[in-house]
Amino acid sequence: MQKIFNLACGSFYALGAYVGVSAVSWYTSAGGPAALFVLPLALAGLAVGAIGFVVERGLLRFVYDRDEAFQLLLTFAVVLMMEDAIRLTWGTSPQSTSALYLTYGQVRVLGATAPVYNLIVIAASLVIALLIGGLLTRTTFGRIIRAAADNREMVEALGVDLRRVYARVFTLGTALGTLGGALVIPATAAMSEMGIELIVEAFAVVVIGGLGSMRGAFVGALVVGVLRAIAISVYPELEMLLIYFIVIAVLVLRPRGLFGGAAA
Amino acid sequence: MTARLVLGAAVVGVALAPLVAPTYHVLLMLPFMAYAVVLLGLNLLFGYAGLLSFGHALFIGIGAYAGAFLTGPLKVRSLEVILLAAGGLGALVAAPVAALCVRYVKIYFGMLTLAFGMVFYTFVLKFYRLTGGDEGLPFLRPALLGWSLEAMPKTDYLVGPYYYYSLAVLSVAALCMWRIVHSPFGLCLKTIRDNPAKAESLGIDVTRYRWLAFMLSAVYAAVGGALLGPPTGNVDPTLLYWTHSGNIVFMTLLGGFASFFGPVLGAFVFIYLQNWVMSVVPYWRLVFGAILAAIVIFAPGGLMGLAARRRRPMRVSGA
Amino acid sequence: MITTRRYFVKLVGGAAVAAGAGLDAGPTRAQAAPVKLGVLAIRAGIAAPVGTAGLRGTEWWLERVNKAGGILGRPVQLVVEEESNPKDTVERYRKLVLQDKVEAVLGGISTGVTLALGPVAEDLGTPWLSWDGTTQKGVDETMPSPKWAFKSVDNEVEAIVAGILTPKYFKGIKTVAGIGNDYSYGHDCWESYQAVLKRYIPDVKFVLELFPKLGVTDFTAHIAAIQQAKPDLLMCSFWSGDATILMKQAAAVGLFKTMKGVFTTAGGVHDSLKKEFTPEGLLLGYNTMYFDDPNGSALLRQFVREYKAKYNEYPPYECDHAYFNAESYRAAVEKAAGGGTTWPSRAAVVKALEGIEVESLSGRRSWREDHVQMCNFYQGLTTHKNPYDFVTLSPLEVVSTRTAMKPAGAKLFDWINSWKI
Amino acid sequence: MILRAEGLRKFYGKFCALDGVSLGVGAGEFVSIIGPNGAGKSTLINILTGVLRPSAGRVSFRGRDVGGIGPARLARLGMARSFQLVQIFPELTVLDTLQAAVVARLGRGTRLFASLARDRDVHAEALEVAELFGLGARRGVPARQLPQGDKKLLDVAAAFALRPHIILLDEPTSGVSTSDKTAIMEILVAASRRIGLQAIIQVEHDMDIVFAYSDRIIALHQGKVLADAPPAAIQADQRLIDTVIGRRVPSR
Repeated sequence: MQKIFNLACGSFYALGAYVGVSAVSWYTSAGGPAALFVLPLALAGLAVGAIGFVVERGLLRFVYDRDEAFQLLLTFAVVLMMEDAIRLTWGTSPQSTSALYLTYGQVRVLGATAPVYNLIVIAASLVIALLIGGLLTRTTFGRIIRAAADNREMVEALGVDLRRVYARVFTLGTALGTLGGALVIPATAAMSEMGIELIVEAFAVVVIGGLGSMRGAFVGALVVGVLRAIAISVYPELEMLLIYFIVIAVLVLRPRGLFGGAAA
Repeated sequence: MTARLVLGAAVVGVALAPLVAPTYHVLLMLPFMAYAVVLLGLNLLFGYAGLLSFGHALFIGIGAYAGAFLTGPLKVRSLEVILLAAGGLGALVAAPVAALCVRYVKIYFGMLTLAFGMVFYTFVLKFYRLTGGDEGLPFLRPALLGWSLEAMPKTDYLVGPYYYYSLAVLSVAALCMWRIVHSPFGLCLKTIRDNPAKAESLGIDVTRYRWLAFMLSAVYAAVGGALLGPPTGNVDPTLLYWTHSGNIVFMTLLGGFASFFGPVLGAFVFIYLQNWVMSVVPYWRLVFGAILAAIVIFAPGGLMGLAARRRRPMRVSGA
Repeated sequence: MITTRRYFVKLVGGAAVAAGAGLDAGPTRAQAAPVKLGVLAIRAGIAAPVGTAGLRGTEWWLERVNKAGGILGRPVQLVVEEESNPKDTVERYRKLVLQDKVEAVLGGISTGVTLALGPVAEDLGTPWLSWDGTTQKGVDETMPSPKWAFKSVDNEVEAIVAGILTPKYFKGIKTVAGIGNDYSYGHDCWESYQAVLKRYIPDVKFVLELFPKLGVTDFTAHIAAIQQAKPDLLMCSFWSGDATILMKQAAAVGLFKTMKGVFTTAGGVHDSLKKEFTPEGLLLGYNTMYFDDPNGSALLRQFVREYKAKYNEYPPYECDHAYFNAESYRAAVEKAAGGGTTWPSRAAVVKALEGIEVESLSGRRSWREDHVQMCNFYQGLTTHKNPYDFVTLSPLEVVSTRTAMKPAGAKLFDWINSWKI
Repeated sequence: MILRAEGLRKFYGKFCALDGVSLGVGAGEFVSIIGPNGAGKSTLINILTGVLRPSAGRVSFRGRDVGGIGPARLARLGMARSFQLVQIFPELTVLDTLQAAVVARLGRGTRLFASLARDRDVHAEALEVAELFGLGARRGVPARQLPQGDKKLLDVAAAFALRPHIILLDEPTSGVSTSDKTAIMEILVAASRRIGLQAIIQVEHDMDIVFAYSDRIIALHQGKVLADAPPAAIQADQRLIDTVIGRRVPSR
């Protein structure tokens, strides 16, 4: 929307995960009931999204009137700094919550065992996707964002304070990233490089879905996820390459992605 | 004229360095010269054609692996052949990649080049029987101008013949690039950077010129990549990793992309700065990230821009 | 990581020159000048915990040695540099030797990096003792008989040990699936494990092999594929946080209720394998040091106690590699000095290192004549019967590299196939 | 006829911007296209210059079908254009801007290792155009530093430097003070004679300019050609003028 490609999205994701671990261990040691651990987890994930506001106000806003390449570079600087900042704060060992993952038990779905927590996360992401969709299409704020993506000057001429819009959009995006990082933590462990895999997959998702399209991103994520699962069970050697081949095929055949609206 | 004096003094200084400077610092000049070749190419694309590639490590990797394959399994030791093959292979890979990428501009171009870089990175890691996977491949000592120089201790070889060979390659590369940017082609690239729509209306085939600039920069990156191999003696997938692309963009910006020699200066400062900061601060990435952010925000013209002070007053206000 | 800085030696011109020139200036001055040892430690990325452990082991050794009066009366200083990618690390190595003028370099973990370091060490003529870098291929191809480089145990030893122990503890295994990281270590382990297991169970079938990229943090799709393949046993050579993650996600679907499990190297992250999600009865490898060894030496007990007090963690095996390297270097210098106080030449130190045996954290360890580390490997079945919140081993098996590592000059698979079983 | 368009239609989604426009421009003609905002003038220009592909209909230039072949190829075939919002190369000097056009015309853009500074033909030709447009004295000035009127002139001059057969001027005098408008038009006419231009098409709002210079006027309204006649005939038709212009527009 903002036409910022944020290389640091992976770093935010990792940050969310680390903060999630800390929040949950604090919560557990403070004696909070295990069944409610998602609440502090999600809250911590959302709260640390404030880093997005800091990055936007402290760095990105200086370069909006310059070539977009400079935004890319600034987010690269953030990647470098975050890696060491995480190391300074949490050390080098992977951080992990204990058994909270299985607090909600397991269910059998379509013949396979799945932890209830996974289903909660899936439901939560669906709700978030719907909320974002609603925000973009139903609210004034959303209309402004979409209009600004098309024509910045026009929106500014209408008297909208774009600086505030950008700060909010970027913070919102960051908060979603950190929340995502926090929510996966019970099922995994926080490692400083966990974001890097994510960046690469995020590319695939965005290119397949179409640059700048929310619906496309959602579909792209589904395509990538399903393809990976299929590749792993059918021909594991192909796993990541298959996704790249799809990306290239999409680029050749449908340069704007499956749902692309943003012009090249 | 002062510019020429400075350039002349720099060349003399670099030529004399092996005679006077400590061995270790002379050795650091080798990656500097290799990166300088890469950056001359990258800046044709960024500084002159206005396209910021975040995936040029791909071509560095191709050059380096080409050298490793030639010196190893194929038993070709001549560095002249290696450099030619590296450039050729770089062009071969770049042809389709560039054709797909130049259909996009700005941020999308950056993303796609990054994505392609990662595709090849994954490829190199995955096909480990061919590429050695994470272990990489040894880059055996190349022969220079037909001399095998195998009997020399490696360090003597590097700070002696190989040093001057690299310097010669860099000089030739710089001369060629100087001609390119001052040719009619260079002028057309600048029109495309400044205003693609207007350039198109003058009959300049924007896509084709961008493609050509991409090809040239890929050839330069591959040649530089091949030069990067022998001092390490090994090539590995991290050469293709996206953060490596980030580093070379960092160098370009540090020196200043608006000037011909800016990126070369950037490579020099980056390498010695990194050497120093890495030894002094364990958390050197934090320092480097902060430096990069400061340059982007406060000194978009890089060191050359600060030195010249004749560029437009920079704009630091918000949107 | 704070300790990194504490011991960090910032070289100021004069002092560096004095130390470097001390050798030529005569024995009396040389005794007073500190001896500098270079250390290469990974600080960032997936292997950072391993690098941190190695550095901590070296620092613990440093404190003891300096308290005891240093080496030949000279205090020891560490110059720590970062191990990162091969190109930068080769530059760091050259800096340590050419600029900081260290007597020897310790460290090196990643195979890709150490492959590049080997020839450089040979060229620069300074002893290099590698913590965990095997450099097998590079050394075999480019320098068959290294003079200055000392390498770690072979990559695949823990897989061979696990292959030997699998038929002993798990009867009736017919089908096996493997998962490892998609790089040389993962592939080497899986191939050697298969070769060994085939010797014990000739009709065993390998039904699935998965090689996710290093750094992947979601294995749900892999676990689903493993469930589908229905093997009797899963072999896994993960050694970092991914081992913990796999264990967690496997527990979530009850994977080890239907099959046995072998984790050749997960002992490296042993204290993250919490009881809640790590079942009993898995074969788990701790590599060369087991912090809870009931037969452990007083040195090990002291180390574990002090490590826990300082870092609030239980030490992993890399501490032992690092301690052994530093300690063997000290012993070799003293052996080469032959009871005198004159600092021996580097060539003499290297000669003395060959075949030397010293007490390390895991007991007596030695350098084989061809510059390969010798040690014991600790593996066993996981148990919950302990005072910790993570699993430990019982029963514990100790297998020496004398039986589980290919002898000098042997070809790996020829050697495995020549075993009499 | 040098340029001929037949039955052009252009849809944006369901909106029909052009609805069956046909026109022709012959040798020696100066044709103006007029019409209220939204009449389809920009769309028409963009189709004629190859930027947009028509939804239906065809454009032929010197007997060749050129529908949607792209502005670069069309420019090389001999059709140049200037832009309504001034388009320059901010960092390039006046001379370099014109040299770029000459290089493009001569097809020398892919000479990678030739020295531009030593290319006498290019230099001389660019200088000649600069003089023609009164920009000779400022040839070394970066375009971004030029006053607005000179930027406008440079934009047009670059198109002239292509020595096209025909040129399309998109509001050549917009954003320029009244006193300068006539000056610019005089330079244009003189320059077009000098380079042997065969025809000019312009889109213009300023009716004084339109009536003073045109041989023929094409009036567009709601995507259709309302009239195609000499200025005198248009001026005589008050109803037409009311529809197309809304009111008799004096000079702005």
